[in-house]
Amino acid sequence: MSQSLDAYLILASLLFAIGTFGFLARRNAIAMLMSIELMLNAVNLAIVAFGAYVPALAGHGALIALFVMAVAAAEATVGLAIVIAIYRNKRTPLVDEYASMRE
Amino acid sequence: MPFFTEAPAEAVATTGSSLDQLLVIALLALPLAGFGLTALVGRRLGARAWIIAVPAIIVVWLAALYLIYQTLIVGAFGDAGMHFRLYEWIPAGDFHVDVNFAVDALTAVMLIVVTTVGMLVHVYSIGYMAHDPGRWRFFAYLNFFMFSMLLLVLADNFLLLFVAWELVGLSSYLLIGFWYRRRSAALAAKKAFIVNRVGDLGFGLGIMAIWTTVGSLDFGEVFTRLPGQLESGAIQPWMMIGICLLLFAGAMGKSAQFPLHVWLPDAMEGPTPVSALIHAATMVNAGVYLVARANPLFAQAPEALFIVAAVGIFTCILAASIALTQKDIKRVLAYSTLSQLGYMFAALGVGAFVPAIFHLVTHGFFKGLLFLGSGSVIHAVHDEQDMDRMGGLWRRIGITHATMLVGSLAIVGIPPLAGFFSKDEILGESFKLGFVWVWAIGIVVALMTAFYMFRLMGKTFYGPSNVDPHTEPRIHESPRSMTVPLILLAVPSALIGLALGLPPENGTIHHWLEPVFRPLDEALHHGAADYQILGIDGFLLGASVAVAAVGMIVAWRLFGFFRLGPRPALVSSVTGRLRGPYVFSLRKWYFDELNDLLFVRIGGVVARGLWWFDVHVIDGAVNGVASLTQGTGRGLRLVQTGRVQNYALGIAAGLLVVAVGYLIVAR
Amino acid sequence: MALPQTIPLLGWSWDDLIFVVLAGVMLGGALMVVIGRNIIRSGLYMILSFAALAGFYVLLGAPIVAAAQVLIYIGAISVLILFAIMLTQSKAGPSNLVFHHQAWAAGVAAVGLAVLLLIVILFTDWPAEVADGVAAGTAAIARLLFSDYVLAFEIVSVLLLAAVIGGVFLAKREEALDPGERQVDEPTLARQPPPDRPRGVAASEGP
Amino acid sequence: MDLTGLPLLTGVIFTPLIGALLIAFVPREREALTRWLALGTALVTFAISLLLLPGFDPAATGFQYVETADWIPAFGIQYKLGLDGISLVLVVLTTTLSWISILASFGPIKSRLKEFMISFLILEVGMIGVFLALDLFLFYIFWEVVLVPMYLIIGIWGGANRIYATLKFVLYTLIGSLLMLVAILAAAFSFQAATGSWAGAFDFEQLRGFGFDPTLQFLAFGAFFLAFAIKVPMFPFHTWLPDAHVEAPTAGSVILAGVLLKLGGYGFIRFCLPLFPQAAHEWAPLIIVLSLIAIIYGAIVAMVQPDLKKLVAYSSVSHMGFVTLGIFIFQPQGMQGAILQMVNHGIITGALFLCVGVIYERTHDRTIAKMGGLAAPTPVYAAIFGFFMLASLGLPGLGGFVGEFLVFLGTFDYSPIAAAIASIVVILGAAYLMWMYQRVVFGELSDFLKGLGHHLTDVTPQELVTLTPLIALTLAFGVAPGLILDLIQMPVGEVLARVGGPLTGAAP
Repeated sequence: MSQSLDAYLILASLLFAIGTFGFLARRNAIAMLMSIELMLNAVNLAIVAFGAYVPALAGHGALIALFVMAVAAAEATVGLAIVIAIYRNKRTPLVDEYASMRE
Repeated sequence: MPFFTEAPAEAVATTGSSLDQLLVIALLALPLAGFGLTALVGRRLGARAWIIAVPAIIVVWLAALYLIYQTLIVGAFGDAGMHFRLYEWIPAGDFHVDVNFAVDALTAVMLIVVTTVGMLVHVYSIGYMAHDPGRWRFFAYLNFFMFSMLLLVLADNFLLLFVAWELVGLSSYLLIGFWYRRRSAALAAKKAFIVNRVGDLGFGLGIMAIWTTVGSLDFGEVFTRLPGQLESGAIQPWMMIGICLLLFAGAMGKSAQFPLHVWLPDAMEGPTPVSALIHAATMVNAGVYLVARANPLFAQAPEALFIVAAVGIFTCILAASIALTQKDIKRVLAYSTLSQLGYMFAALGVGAFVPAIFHLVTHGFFKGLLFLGSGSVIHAVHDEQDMDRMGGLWRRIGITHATMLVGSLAIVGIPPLAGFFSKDEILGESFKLGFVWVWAIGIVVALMTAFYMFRLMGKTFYGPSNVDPHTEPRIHESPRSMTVPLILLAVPSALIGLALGLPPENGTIHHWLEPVFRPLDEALHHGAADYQILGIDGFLLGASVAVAAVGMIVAWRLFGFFRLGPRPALVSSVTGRLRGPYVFSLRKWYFDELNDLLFVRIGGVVARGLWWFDVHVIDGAVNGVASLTQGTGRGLRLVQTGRVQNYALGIAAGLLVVAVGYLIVAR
Repeated sequence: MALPQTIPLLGWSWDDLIFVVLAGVMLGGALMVVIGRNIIRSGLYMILSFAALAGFYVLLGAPIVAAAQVLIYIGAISVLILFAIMLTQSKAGPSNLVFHHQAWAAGVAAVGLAVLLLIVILFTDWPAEVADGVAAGTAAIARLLFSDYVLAFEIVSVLLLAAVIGGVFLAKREEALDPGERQVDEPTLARQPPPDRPRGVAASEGP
Repeated sequence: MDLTGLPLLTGVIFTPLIGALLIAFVPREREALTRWLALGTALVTFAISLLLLPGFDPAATGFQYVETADWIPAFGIQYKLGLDGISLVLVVLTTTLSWISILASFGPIKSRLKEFMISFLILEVGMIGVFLALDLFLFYIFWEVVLVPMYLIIGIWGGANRIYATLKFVLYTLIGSLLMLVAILAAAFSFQAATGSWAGAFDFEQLRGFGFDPTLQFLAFGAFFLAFAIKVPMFPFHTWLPDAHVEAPTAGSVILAGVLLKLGGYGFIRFCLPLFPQAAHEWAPLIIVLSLIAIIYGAIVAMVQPDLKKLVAYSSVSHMGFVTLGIFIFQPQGMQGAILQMVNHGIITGALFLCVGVIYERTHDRTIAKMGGLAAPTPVYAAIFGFFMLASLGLPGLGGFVGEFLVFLGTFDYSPIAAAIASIVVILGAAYLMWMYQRVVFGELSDFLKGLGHHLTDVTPQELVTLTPLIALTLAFGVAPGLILDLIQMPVGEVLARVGGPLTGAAP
């Protein structure tokens, strides 16, 4: 079981689905960002799993995962900075209040 | 060698000598220059604002006298008169109109009246307007009027005539509205112009009809070709009648014939010299002039002439009946003018063109005299126009009284004064040409004329004084610049009938105008019957003098005459017994009320209704399309919540749909 | 003490046990992240979930990734998120409504997505299991990193730099705008109410 | 001096652009320099347009001063300019009114002067370009170039409700011009399909000889018609005009009434009729009826307008009805009258808007009811205003008369009844203009104006400089309309030859 690619992929897709739900359902911008992190991690898990089970990807999977982490770190930095900046203006972290783009 | 050698095509006429041409141009250029200069620098001239305008008109008068002498006495231009072209005005393909002028007998006769009365009115105005701060405007406008009026009689084609036609209307507008601060003056000016435009509309359409049928607007060509086309069957008789009636519509406007007569009484808001010059002696005659000028056309359309006669005689009695009861001295004279113009049109309508022009001339002098005299009266009693507040003035302002008495006797038709000859010719010809009904109404009007003129004289000059006690001591005769023109006008008013009208129906004026009206005489086939002083003509003459005398005597009895006192009690008992007709006449047959209802009220409702239509229906449709678009956009915008998560949900849903779809299809 | 080859009662290998425990911790933590009412706890559960994930990386023979997961995710990102949470929780507090009113739709979408992915995974023939030797060592990864992927590596470094600068810039407290600049006569806008200006000014005072 | 070698047309189009560029580099504070630079540019443009006159041969057929250069050769699109008498007259009108408008905005425009002058000069580029372009694509470009600066002029320097007015103006005009673009493309594709080559597919001189398919003609004419009818504006597409005029600054109104409306009339004569002669005949009865309605309707609605500018705007609807009427009776006098009417309407209505601007400068109000008695404190103004009022109501001897009369004459030739209906406006025009004049100028000084005290001054020398040339032109074209008629004789004949002569009379 622990030796099967399927198991890891199923795990990753469940994690991704949980992240998706969080992103779509949470009102708090930071919670949404956390959900995004979950989804990124799900992807990472899948990538590493592929790296471990597909001979041609040996080593490459791990490497790509590292890159994804770097990008995720950058994303988190900027995303959180934006959330804080908006929060200063709107006095709320709840995204439904951020609707000024509609006018 | 003349300057302008081009005469209009087909005019078998002389171009005149260069001196003649120069004088014709001077007739127009001098008043125009006078207008321009006075308008530009007049304000700095102060009390001497007349210094340019009046000499200019005196020179015009002298030049006109020379031209009249050349035309009528010497006969230098032959029967057809002199014609020359200044330049081509409108070159539009096969439509081209020149600025060209003509001087023939009819023009010369018109020049006599226009320049003489014009010159005297100018001189009179020096005194009359001496204390008005706007006198420079007044003299500028007067000069402009002279320019327009002279252009009107000198023009040698219909369109140029139309230009002058409108320009005299403009001068009239400017002069009626001279005291623009008075609302009534401004309204009267506007009314005059707009009512005139109603006539001009017909005139303009008539010109277009002439051009589309003849292809030219020059008098000479039109008058020779149009009757020819009628004969050859190229145009139908009804078209000829239509053209004549359209031209007559213009004449009705300018000469204030029913139903376009409403502007003339209101025009009395203008200064009195203006009333004398424009609204009695010259401009209002333009309609008569137009019909007379177009006599070759009217000769081919007897039905049109019948309508002219009917309108003329109706206006004649309508105006006379109103004049009987008016209280304002100038309004009485204004209605009297209408009535006399009605005579002229009746004469034209029955085919008596020469008597019509003859009456135009005599009327120009005596009505000009009467108006100037009334101005002198108004001046004397300090701008009072209500005859109920005059009376007993004959001792105080002797010259004015004497000259006005001459004028009144002239208009009433007492021999041997001017009006007798011309009016008698009109009535006599009507009867003899078979228009007995015209004659019958004309005789009644003659009676009314005698009555209202001596009612006016009585209320103004005789009986006890009703003048405001404050102004009573300050009544004074007018200055010399005003009385001299009065005297100078009284002379022709008295004598011009004798000079031009003897022997009756074959006088000098008949000889002068015979070439002009030859086409008419030929068409209507009435060779001059012998004048029978002991037969029918003697009877007609006696009848008109008798009714005039009756009218006068009744008026003397009621309103006084010299030392004969008025009988106010009798007057009020008569008006009391005839309450209905009296009020009907006093309110001018309710024409003003009718016009107000028809044009001001109903017109206003229509205009407002259309504006509402414009804003709410047409613009509403435009804005409706806009708001429909906007509404659709607003509806679609609901999808754009601005919330990231809605969009993300959309992405997820879309992804699912695509993937499921793919799976199904791939399966 | 040597452990038995398989776990008694269950018949699982130890690897399997670790896998199941880790999976439970990871998914449980993740679920708590998305449904937890308290945002700080959500952050802490996220750390737990990430830690479990690091275990998976070890299981998959990628210890370097596991190390990075601990360092970057738990050490950096999670801490950053916790700081952000603390910065943005005003006294007004998080509203009772944690979820959006579209949460039910989100649930449907998430379940649908999971089902879809599961179908795809289960109906695909994945390559067979491979030998242990395939799992790349750190040295091999490092070699790859500085040869084939050197360009990507540099780009990621630039990206990180940019993100750092951007983060600093965005999070920096905005200086009050020069009042003169706002007062420029703008006829086109003069008739419209200024958009949300009062709120904007108040917000710049910050918490 | 031989001017034939110089690209005068390009010069007259783009001189204002050079001026606009120069002004862009002038520092904002140097307002006087900006003003004089703009005026100088407009005067130079005016001078160049006058240079066209001596070399122009009124007796020659076809276009003169033609300049051609390839622009987008793949589709046969050219930079092709040329002019005939009609364009020449309208170009000179444009350059004249442009410098007058710029001078007239010296005082009233106080904010963003630089931008105003730049917009105005670019507007001039577009207007002149429209009159000179002989390539349909180029024509379309210039047509749209006109739109943008006017949008800004109304939208930035306009009155209280300017955004509404300017949006309405732009959207309305855009709808028409986009349809026109479609029609231009349709015509070009059809040409290409028939000849197998793109060469000349947008060239007016090529296209006008090309007999388009009747259905295409009908539809393309409709599209062109809509574009031009909105611009003219014809009833019932006129409602943008009162709004735009009321909100526009004085100079904007002058150019709008003086030149922009003429673009529509010019388009009809230059493009609609020669390109789609058959369709023109099919559409003509409808257009004639609409013109008659516009003439009467505009005058009646003008009668009850409470605002001076609105009144003049509705009078424009009425006057421009003559233009479309004169064009679509396909009759030489009518069309010459229509062109004459365009020029004179440009001058007279432009001047009327200047006059309204003079009052507005002093009172900041245009409500007729508040005015009254201006004749006493401002006699010169009253005289000038009266002069243009009379010119506008078609007093003979002044500019408006001859054009109107020629249109009447042509219409009478076509149908006396139509002429009779149209000529009712002679009365209505006198009524609404004189009523307005009476209320504004005659009577006692109104309380509102009394309240202004010494601010109520007579026309300033600068205002006099803007008005005097227009007085002179009005007089000149009234006394000697041959000045214009001689120039347009030949091109009108050419257009009518292509359309195929007068309509046969519909009714007696």
